[in-house]
Amino acid sequence: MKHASFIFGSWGITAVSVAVYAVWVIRRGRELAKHATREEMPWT
Amino acid sequence: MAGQSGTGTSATRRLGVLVILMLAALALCGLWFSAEDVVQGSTVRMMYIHVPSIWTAYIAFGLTGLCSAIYLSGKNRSLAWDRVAGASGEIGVLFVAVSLVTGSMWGRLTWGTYWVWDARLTSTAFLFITYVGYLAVRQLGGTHRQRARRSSVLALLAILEIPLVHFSVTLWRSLHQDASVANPNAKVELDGLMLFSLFLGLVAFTLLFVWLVLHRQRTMMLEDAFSDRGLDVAITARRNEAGA
Amino acid sequence: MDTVIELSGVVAVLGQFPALAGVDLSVQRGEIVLLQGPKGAGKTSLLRVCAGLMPIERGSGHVLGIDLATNREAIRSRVGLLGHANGLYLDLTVMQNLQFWASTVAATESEVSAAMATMRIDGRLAGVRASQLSAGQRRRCALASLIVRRAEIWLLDEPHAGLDAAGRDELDALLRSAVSSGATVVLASHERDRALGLATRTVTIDGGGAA
Amino acid sequence: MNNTTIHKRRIAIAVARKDLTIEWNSRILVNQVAPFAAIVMVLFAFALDNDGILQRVAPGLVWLATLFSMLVVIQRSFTVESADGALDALRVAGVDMGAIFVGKAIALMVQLFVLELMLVATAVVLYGVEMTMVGFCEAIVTLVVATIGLGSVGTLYGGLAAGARGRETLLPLLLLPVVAPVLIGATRATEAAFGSGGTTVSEGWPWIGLLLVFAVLFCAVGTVAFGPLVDE
Repeated sequence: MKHASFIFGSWGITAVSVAVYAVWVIRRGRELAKHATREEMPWT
Repeated sequence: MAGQSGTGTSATRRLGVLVILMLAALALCGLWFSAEDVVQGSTVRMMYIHVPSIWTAYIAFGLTGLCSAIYLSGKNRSLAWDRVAGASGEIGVLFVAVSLVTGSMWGRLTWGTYWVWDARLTSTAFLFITYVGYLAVRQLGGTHRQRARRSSVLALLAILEIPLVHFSVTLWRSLHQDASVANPNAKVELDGLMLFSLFLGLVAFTLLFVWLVLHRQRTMMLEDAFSDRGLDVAITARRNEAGA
Repeated sequence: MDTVIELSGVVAVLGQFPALAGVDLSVQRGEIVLLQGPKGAGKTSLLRVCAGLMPIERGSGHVLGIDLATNREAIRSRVGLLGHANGLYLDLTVMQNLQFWASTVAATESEVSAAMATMRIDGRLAGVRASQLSAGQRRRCALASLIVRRAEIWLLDEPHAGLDAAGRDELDALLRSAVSSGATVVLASHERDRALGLATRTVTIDGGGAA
Repeated sequence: MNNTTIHKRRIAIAVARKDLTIEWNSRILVNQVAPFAAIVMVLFAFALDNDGILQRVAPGLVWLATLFSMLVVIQRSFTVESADGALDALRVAGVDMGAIFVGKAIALMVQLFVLELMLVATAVVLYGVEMTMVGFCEAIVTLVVATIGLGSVGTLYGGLAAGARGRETLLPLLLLPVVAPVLIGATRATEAAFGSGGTTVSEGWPWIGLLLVFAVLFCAVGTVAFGPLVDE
């Protein structure tokens, strides 16, 4: 494929940025949830 | 494995799996099965990731504005609306940043330079800076209600400002190629599978956005609850200090 | 007698810090109430809550019959808060400061001269820039602006700070004459002895709660 | 109702007069901001070092210098309020925030207008700009309309940044993206007025329309939004 580095690069940048953000949110949520009570987590 | 230990529920987990499957399908369709464009060649494959990113950013900023308006107009002024607005704004900044980067890479291939001063690119850069400012104002401190009121007003100002900036930048300079799908005279002619890939991308990214907002606003709820609880602890401490 | 300030269980926060952790307070018209307690006890925050400037997180309160939780903005035009800062424009003269306040509430020229007379501001002092005044002169200028604004309750935070002995006695006399002409005064001080002679009642506050 | 309108107008006038009196007493604009703006114009000339280019870009330089100086003037406008807790005092007194906004915005507009006149004069002298009579009128209209927009939006965001103590760096971040339409519109209109790069005077009027939309919009919005942004 022509321009493969640019094409895969742009897909890669998008994937990595979103993945890093998602992992950060999930981990932070788990960390905080460890110390939270049921009332503070109305979605459970 | 996660059980009830995080910000997930069975619904978000099912949504998450669906999003991952759709993104995998998008990668297959966009990078492998779909044909190359007559004019743009292989670079059209960048569209399937770039267009959904900027689409998601617009949805995100729209949701930020909507929730801010609901927060300010509601009688009881529920902080939940402010948290959704904040979560959505943060995710919007992420996606607009990503689409600026992929957009300039796409530009390098089609125009030969990473940056051209065309209307859409420039006003997207302004969009990015505006919402970075919005996030900075959310970090200013004060009570949750102060944060909520300040940032909601700012979000509504941004909604007002963006069309104005876009309009003036468009007047200033307009050389960009027209939007691919909306304009029949566009250089890109999409066949069936290419169109399918693009719409698959739009749907997948929208669901990804929903999943991210759900999780992020729940973490924000926990952050707020913890600082409130910190308040309870501090009140007790002050009372004890008074008794001593 | 009629109650002008009525607080119960008020909690107020500064950032994430609970400056008030459940305060009860009741003040009658015409009183000079001294809030007494160590530095950082929450006196300033209590005054700011009474002025409708700081939102209350929990508890309930009324000032001049107005609910602090729902309508604190309405209180503001009827009380005067004098904090550590005097609220003066330093690049304006005393007279220009007072005239500015007068024009915001449509006070007449004669009301301004009356306020200046009460606070013993003469023609020479009136022409001096606020940045060149002594601490006591600034305080007098600020109190004069409270009269011009027609404040019904005076909330004074450490009004004696930075004044010499003569200045303090003078301030006490000025406050007594203000009360006799219809004002209610709540003042905060961490110097127990200084304000005792002035006050008609003392409330002790510590650790963000009034006892 | 009519009574409150009169009341608000009186407060707005009092605030504007107060801010201008402060400037008259302290001469910050004349003694510090104006020399700063002038030296920026001279530095542009050093940096570009070409008469042709200077004439071509003179309108843009005038407005860039205006924007940078405006940041200083806005910060000064709110330092005056917070130096001795005067804005707090106004808030305690329940003075209408919308009226304070209008007053402070008017004072800022007057100061900016003076500054811009000086900058345009500097450009005419230093960069060798030549104007026709119609061009001169157009330049004046541009200055007035752009200044109304800048003054209102500057006061609005200045109040927000001032409410957050010790965060002065926030003001440029929030304000500069918002005033982009003014920079674009005012520069193009001034180019037409100056005749830079072969533009004709008639090309300027649509840009003045853009400036007008901006000015009307932010005057209206600022009056409503200033209170919630500044209040605790």
